[in-house]
Amino acid sequence: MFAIKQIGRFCNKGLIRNLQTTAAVQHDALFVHRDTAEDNPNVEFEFTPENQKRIEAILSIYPDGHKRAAMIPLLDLAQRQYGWLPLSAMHKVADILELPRMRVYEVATFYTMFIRKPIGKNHIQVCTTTPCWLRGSDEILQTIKCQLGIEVGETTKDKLFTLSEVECLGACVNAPMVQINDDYYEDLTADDACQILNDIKCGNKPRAGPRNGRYAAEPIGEPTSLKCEPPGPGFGVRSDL
Amino acid sequence: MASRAMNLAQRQVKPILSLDQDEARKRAINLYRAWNKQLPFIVRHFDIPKSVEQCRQILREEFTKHENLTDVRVIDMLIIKGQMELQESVNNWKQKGHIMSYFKETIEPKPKDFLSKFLQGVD
Amino acid sequence: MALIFRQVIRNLRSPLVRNQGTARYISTGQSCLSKTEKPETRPTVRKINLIQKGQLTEFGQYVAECLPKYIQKVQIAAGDELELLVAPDGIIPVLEFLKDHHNAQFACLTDITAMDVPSRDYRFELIYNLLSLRYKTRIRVKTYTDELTPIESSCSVYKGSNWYEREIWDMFGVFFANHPDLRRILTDYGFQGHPLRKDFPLSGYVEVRYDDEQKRVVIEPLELAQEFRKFDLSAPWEQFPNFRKESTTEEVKINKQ
Amino acid sequence: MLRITVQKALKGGFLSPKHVSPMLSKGTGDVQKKPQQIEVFVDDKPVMVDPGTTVLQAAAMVGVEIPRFCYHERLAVAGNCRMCLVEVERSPKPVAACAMPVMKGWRIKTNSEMTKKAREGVMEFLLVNHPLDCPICDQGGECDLQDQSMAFGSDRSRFTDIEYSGKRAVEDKDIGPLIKTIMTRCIHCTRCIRFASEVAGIDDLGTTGRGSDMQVGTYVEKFFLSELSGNVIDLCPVGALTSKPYSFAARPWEIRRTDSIDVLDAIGSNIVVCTRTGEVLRILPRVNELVNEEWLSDKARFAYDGLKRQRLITPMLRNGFGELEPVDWECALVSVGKKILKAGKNVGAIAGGMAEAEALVALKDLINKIGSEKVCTEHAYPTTGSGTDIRSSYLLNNKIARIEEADLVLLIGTNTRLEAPLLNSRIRKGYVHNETQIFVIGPKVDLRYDYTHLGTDPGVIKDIEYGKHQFTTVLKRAKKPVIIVGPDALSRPDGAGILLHIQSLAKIIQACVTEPDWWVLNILHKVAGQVAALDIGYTPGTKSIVQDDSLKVLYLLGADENIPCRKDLPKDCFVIYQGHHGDKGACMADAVLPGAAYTEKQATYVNTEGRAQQTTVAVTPPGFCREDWKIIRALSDIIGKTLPYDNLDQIRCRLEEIAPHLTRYGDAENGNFYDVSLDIGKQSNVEIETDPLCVTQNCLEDFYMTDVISRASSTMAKCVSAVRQQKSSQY
Repeated sequence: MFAIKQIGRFCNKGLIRNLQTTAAVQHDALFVHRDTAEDNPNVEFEFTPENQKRIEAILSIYPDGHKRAAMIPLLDLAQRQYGWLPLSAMHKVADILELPRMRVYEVATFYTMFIRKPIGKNHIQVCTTTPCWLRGSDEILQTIKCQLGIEVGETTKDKLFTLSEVECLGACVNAPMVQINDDYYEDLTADDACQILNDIKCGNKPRAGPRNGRYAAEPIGEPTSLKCEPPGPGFGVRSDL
Repeated sequence: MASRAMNLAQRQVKPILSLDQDEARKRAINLYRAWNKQLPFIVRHFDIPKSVEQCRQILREEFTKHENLTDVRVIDMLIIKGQMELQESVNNWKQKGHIMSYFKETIEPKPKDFLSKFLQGVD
Repeated sequence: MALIFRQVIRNLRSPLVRNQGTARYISTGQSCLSKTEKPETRPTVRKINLIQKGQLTEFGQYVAECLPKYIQKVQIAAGDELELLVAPDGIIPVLEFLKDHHNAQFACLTDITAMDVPSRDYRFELIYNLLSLRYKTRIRVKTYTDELTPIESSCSVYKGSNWYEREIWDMFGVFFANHPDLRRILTDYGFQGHPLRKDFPLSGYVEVRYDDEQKRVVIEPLELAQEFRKFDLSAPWEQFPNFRKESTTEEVKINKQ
Repeated sequence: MLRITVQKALKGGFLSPKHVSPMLSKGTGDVQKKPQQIEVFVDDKPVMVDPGTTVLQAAAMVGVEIPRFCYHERLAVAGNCRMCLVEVERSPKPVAACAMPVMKGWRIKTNSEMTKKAREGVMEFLLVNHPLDCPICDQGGECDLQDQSMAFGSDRSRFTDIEYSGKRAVEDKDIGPLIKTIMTRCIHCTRCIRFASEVAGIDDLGTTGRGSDMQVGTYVEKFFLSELSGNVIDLCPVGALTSKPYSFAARPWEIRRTDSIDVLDAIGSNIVVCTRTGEVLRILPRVNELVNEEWLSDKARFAYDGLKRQRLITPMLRNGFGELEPVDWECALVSVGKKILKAGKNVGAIAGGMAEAEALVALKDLINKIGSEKVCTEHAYPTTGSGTDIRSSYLLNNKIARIEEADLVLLIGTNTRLEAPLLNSRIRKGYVHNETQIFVIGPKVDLRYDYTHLGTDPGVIKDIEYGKHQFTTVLKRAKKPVIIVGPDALSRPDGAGILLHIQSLAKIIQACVTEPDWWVLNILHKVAGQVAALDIGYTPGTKSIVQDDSLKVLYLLGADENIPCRKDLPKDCFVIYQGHHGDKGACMADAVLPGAAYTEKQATYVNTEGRAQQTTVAVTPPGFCREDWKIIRALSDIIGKTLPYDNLDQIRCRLEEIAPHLTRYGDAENGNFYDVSLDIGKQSNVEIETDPLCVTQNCLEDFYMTDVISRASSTMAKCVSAVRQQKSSQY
């Protein structure tokens, strides 16, 4: 697959037919496991004592016989603990849930939010879907690229940032936006983006949310509708009923 | 003769050549005679390593193979084919191998008893 | 529909058609035409010439009326091909009629062939394909026989049938009475049997080889060195569901007086 | 898949299985009161079906085969290929026939415009990413995708994207020496995944990724190793999974198919031998619901290349230098005959595990005519007591197909997974769909399902019998219990004791069973010839041969496994080996008579449940090999004691004389006289020893090479090394 991808890259230059249509820029395009120094079954992975308590709590939510439903929470827990999701973490989850390992692989590869290769401390996901794009996500992306000196799908040398381009994150009303780890930064301008990155570099955690003074998704300025008290029952109903 | 056959068609089955057993018999004997007369020439022309006497025996075998036939039309059919063969022999259309195939010299008899069948590997 | 009808009328009016024998019966054939289904539009399906079909139907009826003794059945096969099914005794009169009648003029015998259906009483079906250059039409005449019933040779009508009949004699063993030169044509001298009969094995009975010891060709009973290839092409899914229906042959009604 | 694990896990939970049963798929549980049938119309043909029948099944009842890729009768419904879309009247969209249960009065249209268009659309989407490499694809000619695109696809392509981005490409996986993968051809029907998870019980296959990047595979680099793995080749509707040994060997229309029987284990799986120009190219399973359903074990499927290697193709005699020298048949038979005549009555014979009934009868008749009674099989079985006289004491009485109905299975001294993979798949089927509880006495082996281990000590059997073990009550409570006893438990020196105790235990349990025709006692054999040999009257075990000091001639009929070595035989004993492979037996023989292997003869075999079946001639025997009974018949001629049969019909008549069930092909003759055999057994006094029960085949690598054919097979050797390689792998 690596070879094919490389061929693909070569060919793009010479306008020769591309073999692989997979979006090569996605951070997890490879759906088979390859042993690497960072990711192989011998990598030690053990849940921390706090997390083990969390696991117990998670498992207790699900009735007997449906414990496998805890797979996604557990994988997420592993990913939060380790930063990304190594193979040995998947094995650990499989052992905890007493499932065949393949069933865990299936889930872990299906969801793009499970990241199966080493990643920077801060995962920047720039939304470039139409609403964000119309509101200038290209510029945001460009700014971040310049600021960090990386391309999409790459990680900075200090392992602080990983940049990826994603589809709609559901914050169109606050477009353009980026997601950094769990936080949404919305209503961005290029300057905002720079500022956020600098803050993070300095070790601060910038405030999440809209950057143009809005509280949430309300109209800029003042509300244009729903300004009065909500009417009670019977509103707008014929009086004779 | 054809017209006669046409007239008789309504009665029963359509005859090929002969109308009754006697006529068929006559035709068979005629054919036998014709072959018999031709045998010395066949031996000479085809240069086969057989005597006329041996040929005569084969000829007799070929005819007696069908001696039990009673259906006139079957006899007629065989006579037609016999005549055809005779014509092929007389005109030298046939080759030596065709004449020699009557003698079936190269055909080895199949083993009959179990042991020889087993040893030869035939079922 | 109306379009076809109009075309038929136009054809009728044109002087070219008016003189044609087979076309003469179209005027009464309109009823038959109007009953037929809508015209074929699919590109991969052969289009049936409805006009010609009508003409042939009419002609078939006409022949059947002329020779009621011999014609047993008239049918249209494959949409627009006329077939006359004839009693074995009537083959010569029918062929003579078709060749010499002014409205037929099937002067060209394109082929005679036979078909072996062992389950029938008369296992062989003889098929005469005729062509009328004058009227640009073809016709097929069929009759039947068995292994031992001679059939009258058509050499007296068509000179060209000589070799065709020899071939049928050789391949099927059908005897043609009054044939000028009935002998084998394809098989080897001394060959036994008739290879196109269904009961003749695909491999034959004998094999022929050159024998080095005897220095001649020898003929021996068959011992197959190579096995047959058996084709097993079954799939649970029907490949051609459009051909599920019965044959496309349709009978033409004959007015028997 | 999910459903199954759920119900399994629920077992110990607060819900009893009864509560769960409404959730389960239909094959489960007791037969409840039959609900009323409903009428539906398939292409305007009315048909009455049970509620819950799917549209596809209802259509099949009136003879309409709806096209499908993912649906398979023996696997869970996935419903992901969408090929089975059909129109249902007054439904706005076409429905997936494989997953949709019919409702009353539905009018299903399998040939309407909407259905045709739906099929064409699905076909088009499948072909967008399917490579058009049929000319180099091994599935070509027997490919569902080919057939269905021919029958239901569009006649022209709209695919013009080839210049722009091309088709999807997926890297191939290495999943072992048997299955070749070309994953680009995969259409994601997930049949292989479902098979692996449900039938084989190996959850190694799965789908990784999503959308157009989804692929079927193992994610990590791992072999798909199972004793049933070859079946995914048959299941794969396209050429994604093909047979590695058969790759690029032949096209399906070139090969000749011969229906036959597998003899590499005692199950007697029904097979089709595919041959071309006198060579076996592959072996496929044949559907027989009573025996192998449509599965086949890997050994039966892939060991055929052993039929070409290590063959004995000409008679041989040991010359003055101690070497085996090829001779012709006449010479071999005459010198063997001389030895036999000289030996007088001191002749013994050992029949191997793959000997067929015809040869067994001929050999026994010959040896008896000479005046000797020493005919035995190489695999031991208790003879004391009722032993082999009564059929019920050496048969799988309950029949293979009914094992899946059992609610409790007790395995004693057996590794069913390797000794009889298809029996094990039945037990697993019961385990998955029927809540079967499984208990094991014997070594702890991996059976691919959970079981309760009751220990390895054979004394446990006694404890259970006398009610001293708590398991007794569980066993007595079961509605349909079966006890399956393995061959290794009974071939022990104290096998008779074990058998006796199991018989009396079975009698106790049998008394609690109310189900008619349900037999608790079941014996499993591991070789195909054993049951027929016991039916014919052979003595199991070679003890009588080894103990005989006056033995002058020893006749080995394909016996290679447990034969006495040269040291144990008298010095001047002349050993004749008749068989098809040069193995242990041929090595020690003074005369070798080449016989035919199971693909080369028409022969009768009786499987472990007592079902007589016959192989047929697929290829002619190589070299000077002859059918086995004919060799013996010819030898009888040479020594002047001619056996009275010359052809197959006559020897089959003789078979019928001895045991009529031997020629009732396809039928399994029931065993009987259970109590009598127990009573006879009680007269003898053999006790159970305390050695732990063990089996010869413990792990998967022991499965592949167990007999002369599989030992000669290089494919099987590759499998063994693959298993070893897998063992050292981290995954």
